[in-house]
Amino acid sequence: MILIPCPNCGPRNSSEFTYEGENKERPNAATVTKAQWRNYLYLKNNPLGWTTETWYHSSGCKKFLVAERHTMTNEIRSTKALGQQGGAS
Amino acid sequence: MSGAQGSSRGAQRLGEVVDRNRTITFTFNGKKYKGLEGDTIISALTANGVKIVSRSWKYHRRRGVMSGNYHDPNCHFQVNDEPNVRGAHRRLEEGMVVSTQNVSPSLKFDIGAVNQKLSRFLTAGFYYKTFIKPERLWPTYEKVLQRFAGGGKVAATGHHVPADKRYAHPDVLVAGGGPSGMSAALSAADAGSNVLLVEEEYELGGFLRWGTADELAVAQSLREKVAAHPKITTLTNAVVAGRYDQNWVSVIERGLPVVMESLIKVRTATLVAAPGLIERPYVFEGNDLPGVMLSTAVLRLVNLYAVKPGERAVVFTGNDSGIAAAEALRGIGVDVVQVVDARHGGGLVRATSSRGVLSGVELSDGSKVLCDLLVVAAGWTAPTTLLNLSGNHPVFDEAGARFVPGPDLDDTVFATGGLVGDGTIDEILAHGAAVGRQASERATNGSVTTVAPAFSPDPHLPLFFGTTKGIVDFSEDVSSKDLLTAAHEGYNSVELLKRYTTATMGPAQGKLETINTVAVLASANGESIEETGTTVWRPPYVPITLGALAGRSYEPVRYSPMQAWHESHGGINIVAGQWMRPEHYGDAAKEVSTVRSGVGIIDVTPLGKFELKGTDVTKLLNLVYVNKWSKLEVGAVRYGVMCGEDGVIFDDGVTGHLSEDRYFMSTTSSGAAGVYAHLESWLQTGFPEWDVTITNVTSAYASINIAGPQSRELLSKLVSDVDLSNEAFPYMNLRTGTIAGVPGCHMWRIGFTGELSFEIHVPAGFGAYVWETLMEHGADFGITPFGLEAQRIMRLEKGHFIVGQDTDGVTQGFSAGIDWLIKLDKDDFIGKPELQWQHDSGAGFRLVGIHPNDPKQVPTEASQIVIDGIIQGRITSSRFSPTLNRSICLGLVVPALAVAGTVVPIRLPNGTIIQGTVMEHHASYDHEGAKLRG
Amino acid sequence: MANPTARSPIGVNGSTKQLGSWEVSDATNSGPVTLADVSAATKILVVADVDSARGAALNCAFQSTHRIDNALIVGAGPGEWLVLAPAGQTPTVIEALPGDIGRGDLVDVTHGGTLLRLTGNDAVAVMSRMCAINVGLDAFADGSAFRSSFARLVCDVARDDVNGVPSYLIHADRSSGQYLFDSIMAVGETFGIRVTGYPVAGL
Amino acid sequence: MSRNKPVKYSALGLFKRGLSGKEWPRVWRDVDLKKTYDVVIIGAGVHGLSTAYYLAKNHGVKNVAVVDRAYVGGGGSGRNTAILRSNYLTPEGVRFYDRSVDLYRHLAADLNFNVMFAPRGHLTLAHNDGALRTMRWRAEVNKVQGIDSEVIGPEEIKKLVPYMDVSDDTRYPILGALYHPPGGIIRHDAVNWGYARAADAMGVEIHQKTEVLGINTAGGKVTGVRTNRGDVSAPIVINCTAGWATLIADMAGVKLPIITHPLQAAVTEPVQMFLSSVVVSGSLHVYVSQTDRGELVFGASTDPYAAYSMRSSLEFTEELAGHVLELMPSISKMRVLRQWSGLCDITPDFSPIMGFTEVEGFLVDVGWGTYGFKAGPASGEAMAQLAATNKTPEIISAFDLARFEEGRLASERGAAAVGH
Ligand SMILES: Cc1cc2nc3c(=O)[nH]c(=O)nc-3n(C[C@H](O)[C@H](O)[C@H](O)COP(=O)(O)OP(=O)(O)OC[C@H]3O[C@@H](n4cnc5c(N)ncnc54)[C@H](O)[C@@H]3O)c2cc1C
Ligand SMILES: NC(=O)c1ccc[n+]([C@@H]2O[C@H](COP(=O)([O-])OP(=O)(O)OC[C@H]3O[C@@H](n4cnc5c(N)ncnc54)[C@H](O)[C@@H]3O)[C@@H](O)[C@H]2O)c1
Ligand SMILES: Cc1cc2nc3c(=O)[nH]c(=O)nc-3n(C[C@H](O)[C@H](O)[C@H](O)COP(=O)(O)O)c2cc1C
Ligand SMILES: [Zn+2]
Repeated sequence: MILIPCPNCGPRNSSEFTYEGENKERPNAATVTKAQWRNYLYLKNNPLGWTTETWYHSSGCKKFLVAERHTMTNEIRSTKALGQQGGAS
Repeated sequence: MSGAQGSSRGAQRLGEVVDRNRTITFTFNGKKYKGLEGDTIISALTANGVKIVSRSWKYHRRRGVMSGNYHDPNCHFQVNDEPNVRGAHRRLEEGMVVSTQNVSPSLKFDIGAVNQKLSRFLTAGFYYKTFIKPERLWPTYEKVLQRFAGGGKVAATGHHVPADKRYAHPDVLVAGGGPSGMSAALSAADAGSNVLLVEEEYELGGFLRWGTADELAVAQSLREKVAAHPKITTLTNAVVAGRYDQNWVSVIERGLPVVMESLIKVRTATLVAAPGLIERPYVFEGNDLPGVMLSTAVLRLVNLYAVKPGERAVVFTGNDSGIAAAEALRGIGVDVVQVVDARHGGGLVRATSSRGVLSGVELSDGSKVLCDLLVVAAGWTAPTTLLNLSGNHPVFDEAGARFVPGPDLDDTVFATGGLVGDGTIDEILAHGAAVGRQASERATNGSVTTVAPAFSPDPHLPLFFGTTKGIVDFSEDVSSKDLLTAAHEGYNSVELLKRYTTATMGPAQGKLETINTVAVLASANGESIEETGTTVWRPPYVPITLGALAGRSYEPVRYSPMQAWHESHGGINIVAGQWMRPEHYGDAAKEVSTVRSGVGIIDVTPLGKFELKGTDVTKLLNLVYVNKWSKLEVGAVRYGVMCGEDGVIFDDGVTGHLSEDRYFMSTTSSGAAGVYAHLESWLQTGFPEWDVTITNVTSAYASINIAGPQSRELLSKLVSDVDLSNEAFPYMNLRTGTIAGVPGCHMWRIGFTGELSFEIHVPAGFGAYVWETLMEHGADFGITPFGLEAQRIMRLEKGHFIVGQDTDGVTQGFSAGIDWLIKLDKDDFIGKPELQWQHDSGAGFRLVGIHPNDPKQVPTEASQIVIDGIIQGRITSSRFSPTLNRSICLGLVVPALAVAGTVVPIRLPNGTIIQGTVMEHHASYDHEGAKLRG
Repeated sequence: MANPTARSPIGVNGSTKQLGSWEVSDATNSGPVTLADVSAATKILVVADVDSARGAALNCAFQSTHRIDNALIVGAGPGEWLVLAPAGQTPTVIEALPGDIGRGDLVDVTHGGTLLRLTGNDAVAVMSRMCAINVGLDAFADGSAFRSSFARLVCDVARDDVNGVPSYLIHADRSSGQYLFDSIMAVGETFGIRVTGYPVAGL
Repeated sequence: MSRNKPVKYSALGLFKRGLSGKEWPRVWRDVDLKKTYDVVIIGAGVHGLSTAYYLAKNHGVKNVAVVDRAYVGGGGSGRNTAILRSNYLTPEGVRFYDRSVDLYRHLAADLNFNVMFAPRGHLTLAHNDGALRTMRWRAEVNKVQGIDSEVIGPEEIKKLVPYMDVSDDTRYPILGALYHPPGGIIRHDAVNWGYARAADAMGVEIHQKTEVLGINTAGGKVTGVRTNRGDVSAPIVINCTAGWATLIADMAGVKLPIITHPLQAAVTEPVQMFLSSVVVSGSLHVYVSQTDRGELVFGASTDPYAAYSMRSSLEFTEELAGHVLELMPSISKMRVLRQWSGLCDITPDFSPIMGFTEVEGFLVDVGWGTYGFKAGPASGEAMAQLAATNKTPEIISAFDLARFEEGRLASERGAAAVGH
């Protein structure tokens, strides 16, 4: 059970969170092409290494947060609340 | 022989753990035996002179005690209804019924033993090379192979007694209660840490327990200090079974009163591995004969249970443990005829047998010695599992002939004792104490300053296999010959070798056999052990029962406030996600006709309900729904559909405008949690500047739909502060008022049934009261409660679709017949681009009403519409309508068929084709909505 | 029309008494651990920016509790407070809440939740079987709170000792009240748990 | 080029060698890596190996190297729960998987290697009426295509699985099941080894411990691969690396709509046979079968977050045990022996991606998620044809990469909660 340091609640078991994956910028719906939109829908980075992703603390503070996690070791080197600069490590 | 008589219990031993005053009676293979309290199954059997305790898996060879500890592959028994019980660990209990597994008809005459004769043909992987043709015979061969399956039996009648799992949060967890573990625990606790000390055996002490008087004294003194320390919690007969990410550690407690085992989930700041060493077997011909035992097995049997494992012993040793075993044997009166010390050039060629048990040995000097006990002390294996599971890569220490922790140890994981090195008791204790302090430092302030004394293995002879071939993996019956053959065939990496021969795949999971497996492979490849490497260690360290892992089941169940009423009035439950709700009260068709002609009430509490407040609520509604919300007046409600960014419908519901900046949203029951997260996601990640606060009030209100032509009359008996007339309170409006004396109730003029209806949301505590009051006052109208099934029939008559039933994971907005609702002229909303493109292309199925041409035929839901062998659609909902007295359906069809009047062939599950006609509207009942608006 | 009666989601075994409009158990049992259904308690949810007037006036940090008169304020989330008070006090509590509502909300969730009080020296042992949070007496001191998964429900838990005896208030969605109650009773069995009635003190 | 001399496996051969003590020849050769091949296949899992086998067998393309950073079957193909079935939800899926099961049926004879195909029957349980409706849907789509698949009730389930608790007072009562008699299990390692041996016998080279570090391209065309053992040139490179697929595709500059999620599995200690069918419960996220050795093999749904970590988790076994005991409470005293993990390449529509990419000669056979072992033979056959003819075979045309951009998703989503 990996431990996610929630910037609000402190370290919590990952089972309290919902994984949202990489947060992608939503294209402008008025001008978007099919290729751009489907890229937004379906193409996400899938790196082996550090990744920046969104988690939702659904069984805790109910806030979304951004974490930097290593996809090989599951180490989390930082988390921050949305719109927050620094954050817990 | 398994039936041998006579007791071989010797005189009192210093470290004895049996109680000579308390006899326990048990049976083994149907025969009665006596043992002492404190005995394990195996010590009691040995005390009774039983030498052959099991048969091996594949060749059904006779087997006796080998390692004498939990991991002994020869000592698995069926005990009562429990399979695979570790007989060298499990203590006797009065009346225990112990039997040998996987023999037929008996341990003595086991037919499977014929495989021994065939063993030259049954080499590893033989089945891959045979039974290939003719194909039709393989199933029969398979049945024969399945008879090889090892292990005990489980009965179909057993049940799961839930054990509570618990959580623990020590600063330091110490795995292993030998001298090093106790020392580490004491110093960590002295340094201020809360310590959890876990020992697999029944008492602390480790190898000291079968040691000399001095060693026993050290053990006793350490035990007393541990027991007296307020910061140490000790668990015995418990095992650290796994280490997972970030020191999430599983501990299994065994031998509990009611349940067999229970699981403790430990999040520890630091972990100290102090599991000691495991003695490894030696590979030579006859090494699995009953009578061939490891030195630690002998030490345990003699010094803990005062049992004589034989009469005439030969000891083959490469270390002091063999010498200690010889000493112990002499002490209990066993004739030790020869000690063959490999350190002085002694060698063992093979063990020989007579009538299936050990009868003598042949030594490298050519001599042959008769004996009934061969003690083997070839060396040690470090049980590095917990370190491997922590990401460490142990390295092979050539001189010490065993693996030791690698340099890449996680900084929250520590190792001490035999796992790390050898030394005097004082050195072990000093190392343990230093490591305990380090673990405490790391746990409390993060940085480690204590330096541990140097500690490494003493030189040991690399005794892995001798000059003859023998068994390497005792539980899988894999010999060194099998390994060499497989390596020669090309299965020449550890991983392929393992999978091809199954070596290390049995219950001991390599703890006894990995090193020898690797050593044999290395010799075949002409490589070193380090180069060859080991297979991957995986959890658990020892097998864990499903019962302990499952524990008590926490599966939340949700009830509406009216559940008790439903149950006492014949409501038949249906499981709807977490909710339990009445499907019907006996006769759904009758419920339908009562609603259509009079009035009925249904409990719709599970509907998702949210209060939305703030100045930007309309912005949110416009974003998440496909339709428009800016002009919804206070007091009005509107239907909306939500799609994902892929344009696929994911929820629908009604939202009402309560006051200036306050809205009340309802969602489907199953969609509630998802919609809440969806809204929060957009608010928090997309538009944090918007002023919207969402409160989930799903359970705060009991929701009741009062439906039927007489619903207004009924409700008006209970409401005085709201004008319920059609003029004052028209369709698609909401009011807030007092119902049956309960203030703060929301009333909505909407309904899923197609009748005049009021959906009321009552503060939940009063739900049952209001429901009962409605039933009471409705008696004059012949009111009926109705369940989910009646509602489904009525909604189908009315042509309302259900998200997830009439739509699926790819149904985009324009497929559901809600073209009128989707406002592509809105600037933007979730899923708009995809819906725009669907609109332009006209792609995707279309939801239509379908009437079977034969009104009596109700095509099963999921019946396919097939034309020229190609699937062109399917029935998504179907019922017999009591109102129309005919069958009615909704279905998804290709656009070409979605034209009113088209006749489509519907293939029933039994293959019959019936015809159905595509209708003008989804609704078969009151398409204009006159009833609703009445 | 008779006076409406409000009921807790948890069925009462035994005699009841009326507390305002609520029907509650009047049992008075004691034991090493007791469980009381206090679902009738007033529960107000306040959402406000932490640094807004109201947020500051509540004077209660996230994951802690604070008493104002007979109300217990629980810092349930960042910018989210659960105000608990004796049954039937909704208007008074709302009236007494300091600070203006700005952005945010104030919702009476009395009917939306179930509230249980688990008390006794063995209560912590029961707790440690039901949630992964460290509820050790030192780690989770009197006056602390958390929201986490408890018996697999999302619960707000506050430590609110009674006369020096460890006591926990556990708040969950009303619809799962019976489930939560049954789960705690099952776990408490080995500790000799007893059901007691609605406390005289009112919460 | 040295040819491996295939020696036929048979009971007689086993007998003769048992008597003479003569060793068997190697299953496949250890040879030096050449500088050039006609086709380089990355990944020695079932997909890579079967593609190589059918290239050689059906198309005479034998100058083929299959390279793998680890060992044969070291990826998903060596760690999957080996469940075979063809009762998918979409017509394209059903047709494709049916072809695969058909090839599996005769694979032992084809490869002269007993792969222990065991069509023991496959049950997908439904615990609520939504699930039951999906089972019916699958059954009906299947029947239209001639697949043996039917919804059965609790009594029939009890007959097939006497240990199942089919009473209706459980938390998750069993309302019915989709029963698929031809579904079953197979000895997965044997499939991998059998394909490798048979391909090798025709001249294909299997290179273990050979890691691809880069893909060479020129002018929009693939020219070869860079490996830890040197560069190799080839006009056709096929990516069969499942969980690692995006890493390889990234090397060629091709973006794939794939996320890698670990999928875990576990086995118990063996007990005497008591479970012949394969049992799957989507709502309870668990599936179980008993091998010929007597162990129960369990699987569940993928880990909830993307990762390349193949470590195991405790919660996986906890959930699994809890759920399997809901179904079969009587096996509470069986013990979990080992748990492990593999990587799955999950696509948005739970369907694979087979075919061309924008880089000429760089082909993909990926996106196999949690269900790709059963697809091995059919996809190998189709990919071999595609590589040899440069044309997409009809049977895989619905599974092209372009479908995502073009909005033609092949949705197995509805039935894919636990899709084995
Ligand atoms: C626990 C589990 C259970 C499953 N159960 C089932 C089931 O019951 N039924 C079913 O049909 N499917 C199942 N699957 C899915 C199935 O295992 C896979 O879809 C399938 O094995 C994929 O085969 P493959 O040949 O494409 O890839 P793999 O077998 O994964 O092979 C990929 C290979 O690529 C190699 N590789 C990666 N990177 C490189 C590189 N840079 N250079 C060289 N080589 C590289 C890897 O070493 C690996 O050997 C399961 C999967 C898992 C993990
Ligand atoms: N003379 C002998 O018979 C002998 C035998 C073994 C070791 N030694 C010496 O003693 C030293 C070992 O002392 P030590 O304290 O390290 O080991 P130890 O063998 O005395 O104690 C280790 C204890 O850890 C327990 N254990 C192992 N794995 C466990 C797990 N996963 N969970 C819970 N408990 C577990 C074992 O049951 C054992 O009691 C070594 O230096 C070695 O040279 C001597
Ligand atoms: C169908 C199947 C059955 C297995 N049976 C066993 C078994 O009986 N004993 C065992 O130790 N491992 C068994 N394994 C697991 C393997 O030992 C190994 O864990 C798995 O192939 C993953 O490899 P890894 O652990 O080396 O990463 C089995 C694996 C599969 C796929
Ligand atoms: Zn949080």
